[in-house]
Amino acid sequence: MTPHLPILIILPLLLGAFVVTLCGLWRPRSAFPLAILAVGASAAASIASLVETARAGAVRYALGGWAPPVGIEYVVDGVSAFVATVVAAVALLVLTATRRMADREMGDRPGLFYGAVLMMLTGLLGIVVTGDLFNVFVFLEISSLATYALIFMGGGRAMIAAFRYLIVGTLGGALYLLGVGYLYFSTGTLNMADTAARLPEILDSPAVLAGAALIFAGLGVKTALVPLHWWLPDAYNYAPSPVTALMAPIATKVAAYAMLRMFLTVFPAGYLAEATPVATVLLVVGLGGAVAGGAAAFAQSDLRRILAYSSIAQVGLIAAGIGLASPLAAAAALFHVMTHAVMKAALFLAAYSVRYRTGEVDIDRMAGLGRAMPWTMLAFTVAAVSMVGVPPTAGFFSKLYLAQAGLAEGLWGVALVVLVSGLLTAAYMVRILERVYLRDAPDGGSAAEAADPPADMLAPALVLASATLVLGLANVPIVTRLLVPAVGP
Amino acid sequence: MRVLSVIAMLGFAGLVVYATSALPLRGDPDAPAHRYLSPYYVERSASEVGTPNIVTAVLGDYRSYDTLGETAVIFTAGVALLMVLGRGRKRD
Amino acid sequence: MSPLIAVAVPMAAAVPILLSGRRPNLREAWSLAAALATAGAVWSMLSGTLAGEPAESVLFELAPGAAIAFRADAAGMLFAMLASGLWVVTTVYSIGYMRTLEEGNQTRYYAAFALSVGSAVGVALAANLVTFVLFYELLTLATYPLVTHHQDAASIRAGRKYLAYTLTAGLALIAATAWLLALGVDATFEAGGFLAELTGRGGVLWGLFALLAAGVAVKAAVMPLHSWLPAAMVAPTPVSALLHAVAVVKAGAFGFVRVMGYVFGPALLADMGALHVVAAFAAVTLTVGSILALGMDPLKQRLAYSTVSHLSYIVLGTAILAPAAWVGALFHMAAHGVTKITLFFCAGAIHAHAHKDRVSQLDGIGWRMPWTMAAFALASLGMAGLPPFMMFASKWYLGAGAVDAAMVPFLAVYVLSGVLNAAYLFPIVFRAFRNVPVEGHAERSASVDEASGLMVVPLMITAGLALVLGLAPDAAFGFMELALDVSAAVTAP
Amino acid sequence: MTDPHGSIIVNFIARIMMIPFIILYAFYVLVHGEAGPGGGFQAGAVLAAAVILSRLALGREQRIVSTGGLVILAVAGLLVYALTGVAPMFFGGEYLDYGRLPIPATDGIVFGRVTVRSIGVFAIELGVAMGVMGVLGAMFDYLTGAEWSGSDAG
Amino acid sequence: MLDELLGRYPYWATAVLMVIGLYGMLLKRSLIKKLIGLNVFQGAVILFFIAGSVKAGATVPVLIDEGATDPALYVNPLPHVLMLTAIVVSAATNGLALALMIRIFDGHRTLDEREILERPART
Amino acid sequence: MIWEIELTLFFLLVLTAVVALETRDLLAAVVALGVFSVFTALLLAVMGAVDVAFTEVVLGAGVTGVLLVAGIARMDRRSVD
Repeated sequence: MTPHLPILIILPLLLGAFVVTLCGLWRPRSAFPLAILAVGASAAASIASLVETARAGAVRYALGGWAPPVGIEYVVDGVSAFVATVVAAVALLVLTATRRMADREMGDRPGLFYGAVLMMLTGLLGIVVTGDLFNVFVFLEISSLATYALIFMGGGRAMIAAFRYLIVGTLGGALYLLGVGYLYFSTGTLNMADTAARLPEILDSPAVLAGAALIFAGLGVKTALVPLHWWLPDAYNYAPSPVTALMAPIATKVAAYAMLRMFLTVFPAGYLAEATPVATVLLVVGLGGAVAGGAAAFAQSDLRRILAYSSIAQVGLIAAGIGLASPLAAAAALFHVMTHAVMKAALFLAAYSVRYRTGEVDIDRMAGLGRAMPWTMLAFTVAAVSMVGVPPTAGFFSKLYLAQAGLAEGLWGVALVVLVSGLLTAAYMVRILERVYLRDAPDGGSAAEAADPPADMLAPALVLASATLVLGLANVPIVTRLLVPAVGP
Repeated sequence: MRVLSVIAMLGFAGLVVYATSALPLRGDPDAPAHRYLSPYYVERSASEVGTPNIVTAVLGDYRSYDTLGETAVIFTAGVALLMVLGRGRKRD
Repeated sequence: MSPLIAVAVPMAAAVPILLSGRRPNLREAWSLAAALATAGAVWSMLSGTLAGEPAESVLFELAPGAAIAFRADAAGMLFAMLASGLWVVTTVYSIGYMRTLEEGNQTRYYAAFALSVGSAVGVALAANLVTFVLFYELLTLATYPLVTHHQDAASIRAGRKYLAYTLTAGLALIAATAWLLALGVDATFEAGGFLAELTGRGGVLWGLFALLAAGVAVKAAVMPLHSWLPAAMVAPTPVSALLHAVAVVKAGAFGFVRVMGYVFGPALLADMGALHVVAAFAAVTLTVGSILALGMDPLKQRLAYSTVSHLSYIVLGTAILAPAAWVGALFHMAAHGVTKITLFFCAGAIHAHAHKDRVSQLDGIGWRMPWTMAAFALASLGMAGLPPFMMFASKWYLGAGAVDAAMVPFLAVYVLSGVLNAAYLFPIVFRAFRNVPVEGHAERSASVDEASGLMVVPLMITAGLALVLGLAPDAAFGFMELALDVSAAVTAP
Repeated sequence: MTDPHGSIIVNFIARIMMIPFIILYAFYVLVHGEAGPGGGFQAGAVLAAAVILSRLALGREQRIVSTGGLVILAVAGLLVYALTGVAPMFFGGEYLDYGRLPIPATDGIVFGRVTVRSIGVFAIELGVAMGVMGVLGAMFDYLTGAEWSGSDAG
Repeated sequence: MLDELLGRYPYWATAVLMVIGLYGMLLKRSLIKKLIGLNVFQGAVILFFIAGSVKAGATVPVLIDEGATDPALYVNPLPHVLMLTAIVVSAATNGLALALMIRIFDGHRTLDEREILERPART
Repeated sequence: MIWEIELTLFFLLVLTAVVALETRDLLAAVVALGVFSVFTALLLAVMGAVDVAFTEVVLGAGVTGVLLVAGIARMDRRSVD
C-alpha cells in the first residue's frame, strides 16, 4: 500500500462522504460510525505517510499515471505529512467529542451533516497533499462550500454570517485562481515544483509579482489575516458548536499551510522575501493581527467570540512565521500550526461542553464552573495556559521558536510582539479563569447544577489538553527531526 | 468601510493593469503557456488517450483528478443544499 | 538520591492530595508525607554537595541545545534545603491555621502548595537557565491560586496584579533565554559565569543583563517592581509565610545569585559596570522598604515591606562582589527565611486565634498568647541583627564585604537598615507586653489563651532555629558551609 | 410557477416532443464529447434542464424521476467516478490510471480504434453526467420549495 | 503600439469587469447584488484565462484528423479545462448562495445586508 | 479571433454587468446576469473555447439563470440599491 499513501489520505474521506450521505438518508444512526471510520482511515494513512517520509523522504504520486507536469501529482513530504497528521488527528478527536452536540444541534439528518463534514475534510486534506496549483483551487472550493453550509446551520445570525463568508470566501478563491492564471501564463505550467523550476528566468516580471500578490490575498481571506479577517468572528460565533469546534482548529491552518507551501515549493527561495514585498507584508500583517486580535479578544464577553479573536491573533503569529521566510521560522510556524490546532480544539471542546451542560456562552455567567465541571475546566485551563505560552507547554515552544527565528533575522520587533501577544492572551484568559474558579456560582444558576459531560465528550478534550504538555516536552525531536529537515533547503 | 473598499478596488485595478504589461501579447504563439505543456497535449492526446477532442482528453484523463474534484464540488453543493433547505422550512 | 526526585516528589504529591479531597485527614497526611519526603530527598544530597560531588540528573532536551537538567550545587542546595525544610514546619502550621479558620478550598490549597514548593525546589536545583525559567514560570502559576485563595474582590485584584508583574517578568526571562539560545550559548550555570565568550559585545551583554535582572527583580521585589508583594498579603498567612517570605521571593533573590554569579560572573559584571546599577537599586529598596515598613499598621503589610527590604540585602550583597559579601548574601537567604517565617507564623496565629490584624490592636496580646509573642520577640531581636541570632552572622559578613570592597556607604546602609528593623519591630513587642487589658477580653487580660498547638509548636521551632543556627551556624543543615562554598566558587579569581 | 399549467398543448409538446429530444440530445452530447465539443458536464446540465423543464411544464404529475431519485443518482454518479478511479489501483496502476483497467481494447469507432483509456474517460463522463444531473435537478426542486413525489429526502 | 494595444486589451477589459464585480460585492447592500457582483468577477476571471489561451492562426482544440497534431493548429486547451472546472464551481456556489438567501429571506423578510445586521440577534 | 467582434462583446459585457448591478428590479438584474452569461459564452466561442462556451451557456445562463429566477420568485423583487 505504501506507494499509494498520498491518495489514501484523501480517498477514505471522499468515498466516505458519498457513503455516509447515502446511508445516512435511510439509516441515520449509521452516519456517525461511518464518518469516524473514514476520518480514522485517513488519519492512519497520514500517520503512515509521516513515518514513511521521515524514513525515505517525500512520496510523489502521479494521479492517473501521468507524470507531472502533464498530470496532477500528489506530494507528501515532511511538511504536508505533518500537517495532514495534525488535521486528521484533531478532526478525529473533535468529531468523537462533538457527537452529542451534533445530535442535539444538527438533529434529524446526520447523514448530510457528516457528509458535509467529510467533504470539508476532503477539501482541506486535498490542499495539504496536492502538488498542483489549480488542484488547490478545486479542493479549496470543496472545503469552502461545505463550510458555508455548515456554518449556516447555526440559524439566526449564522445565516448572514455564512452568506458574507460565502461572498468573501469565493472572492478569495477567485483571487487565488487569478493569481494562478498569472503564474500559468508566465510559466506555462501548473505543477508547483515545475513552476519553481521555470520561474527563475522571469523573476523580475510584474506578472509573477502580481500572481504572488493575488495568491496571497486569496489565501489571506481563508487564513483570516487581519484586514481580511472580519468574516471569522461571526462565523465561529454563530455556527453550530460541532462545526466551530471542527473548523477553528484546522480550517485557517490549512490556508496558512498553503501560504507556506508557496514559500517552500512554488516560488524560488528568497524571491518572496527579497524581490517582493509579499513576505514583509505578511510579517507586518501577521504581527499586527497578533496584537489586534488579542486586544479584540479582551474586549469580548462571549466565550466563543474570545476564542475566535484569539484564533485571529494566533494565525497572525503563524503568518508572521511564514513571512520571516527562514527555515527556522517555517519550522516555528509549522509547530505553531500543530500547537494551535491542539490547543484551540481543547478550548472549544471545553467551551462547548459548558454550553452542552449549561447553555451558557457568556463568561460572566460561568462563575463557579471550576467546581461544577472540574475536568472540563482542567482541560480548558491547561490549554489556556499553553495558549498564553507558559513553559513547558507546547504553546511556549512555538512562540520561543518564532521569537528565536525573529532574533536570528535581527528583527527585534518579532520577539517583542510575540511577548506582547502572550501578555494579551494572559489578560483575556485570566479574565475567564478568574470567573470560572474564583467566583462562586450564583444560586439557582444553571452553572451550579452542571456536571462534567459524558466521558466521550470529556476524554478527547483531556487528550488534547495533555497533548499540549506532551508535545511541549517532546518539542525538540519534533522540531529537529521532523520539521527542520522538512523545511530545510 | 466604503473608503477601504474603494481603496481595495483601486489597488486591485492598479495591480492587474501593472501586471498585464508583462503578460504575453494575446495570440502570441511564442507565449510560455503555448510553448510548454500545451503542445504535449495536442500531439499526444490522440495516441495516448484516443479522443480527438483534446479538451476532453485533458479533462477526462490527464487532469482527471481535477474533474473528480469538480464533481465533488457539485456533490458538496448538493449536500449543502439539502442541509440548508431540507430542514424546518415551511412548505409552500 | 537524584535531584530529580526532590523536584518530582512534591509535584507528584499534588495528585493524591487532589484525589483525597473528601477526606481531610488523609489529604493532610499526604501533604506532610510529601514535605518530609522532599526534605529528606534534599537533605540526602547535602553530603555529596559538601564533598564537592553534587548530585546531577539530566532529562531530555527541552529546547534545542538545552536539556532539563538538575544539579545540586552549593547555592542550589542552600535554597532547596531552606524551602523544603521550612515546608515541613509550614505544613504542620497550615493544618492548624486552616482548621482554626475553617477555610474553604483546602484541597486546592494543599495541592497548589505542594506544586509551589516543588517549583521552588526546581528553581533551586536547575542546572541551566532553561530549566530555571521553566520552574520559575511554574512557580508563578502554582502560587496564583494561593494568592486568590479567598476568592473575594480584593484577592482577585491582588491575583491580577501578581500575575501581571510576574508573568511580565517571566517573559523578560524567556526573552533573555531565547536570545541566549539564538546566540548559541550553552546556558548551563557555571560558577563565575558562562558568558565570557561574549566579552566586549556591550550592547548584547547589557540587553541580556537588563532582561535577566528585570526578570528576577520582580520576584525579588526590588523597587520599583515590588508592589505585588504587599498586595499578595491577602493570601492565607501560611502562604505569606513560606512563599512570600521564603520560596517565591527567595526565588527572585536566588535568581540574582544565579544571574550575578553563575551567568555573568563577577569579572564580566565588573567589566560592564552593571554592579553599580544593581547596587543602587538594591540600596534604595533596602532603605525605602524599611522606612515604609515603619508606617504600616496592618501587621502583615509591615512584615511584607520588611521582606522587601531584606531581599535587597541579598541583592546588594551579590552586587558588592567581595567574598565576604557573598557569604553574607547566601547566609542571609537562610537567616531571613528562618526568621521571617517565624514572624509571619506569629502574625497568622494572632489572626487565626485572636482575629487581630493591625499593630494598633495588639496592646497586651503578649499576656494572652505568651508563647507566640515570645517567639515574635526572639525573631524581632534576630531581625535587628543582634548577636547571637542567625542574622547577626549574615549582616556581619555583608558589612565586612562592603568594607572589603571599599564600598563603605553600603555599610552605612546596612547599619541604618538594622536600626530601622528594630524601629519597626520592637514597638510591636513592647505593645504586646504592655500591661493593659486586651480589647474584648478585659476581664481575662492576664489569662493565657494560646492558639492551637499545631501553630504554636512550628513557630517556636523556627524561632529556636534562628537562635541555634546563629549560635552554631554549622550545627545543622550546613547553611554556612554552603554559603562559604558558593562564595569561594563564584568569587575565585 | 411550479403548478401544472393544465394546458394540454404544453403538456403534449413537453412530454412527447421536447423532453425525449432533450434527453436524446444529452446522450449525443455525452457520446460526442469524445470527438467534438461536449462531455459529462454539458450532458448532465442538459439532462438537468430536461428534468427542470418537465417539472415546469408538467408539474407534480410527472413521473420521470423524484427528488430522492435525483439525490441517489447524484451520489451514484460520483461513486461511479471515484470507483472507476479506484479500480486501476488493484491492477498495479495509480488512482485514475485507466490504462490499467482490464478491458480488452477493441478496434472501432474513433480513428479506427477505441483505447482502454477512452473507455475509462467515457465511464467517468457518464458518472459526471449522472452527478451533475442529479444535483442540479435536486437543486431546482429544493430551491423552488417543492420536493417532488417519492421523496425520502425532504 | 497598435499591436501592443490590440495584444493587451482583453486583459484590460477583463480587469474592468473584475473591478465592476468587486464594486458589486463590496459596496452593494442587497445580497443578490453581491452575488451578481461575484458572478461578474468570476466571469471576468474565466475570460481572462481563455483570452490567454488564444493563439494566432489556431482553431478549436478538436483534432481535425488523427495525423493533424501540429500544436500551431490548435489553441491552448489547458485553460479551457481549467475554466470548465471554474464554471462548474461557480454554478455550484450560485446554487448554494441562492439557497442561503432564500432561508435568510424566510427569516428576515429582506435581503438588505445592513438591515439584517442591525437587527438584534435571534439565536 | 476578430478583434472588432471581441471588443463589441466586451463592451456589451460591461454594459450588462452595470445594468445587472444597478437596476432596482432584481428580476431584471438576474435576467441581465443571464444575458451577461450568454455574451460571455459568445466571447468564449469567438476565442475558440467552444467547450467552455457550451458549458457557460448551459450552466451559467441556463441552469443558474433558471435557479436565480426561481429563487427571486420566492423573494422580494425590489432591491435597496
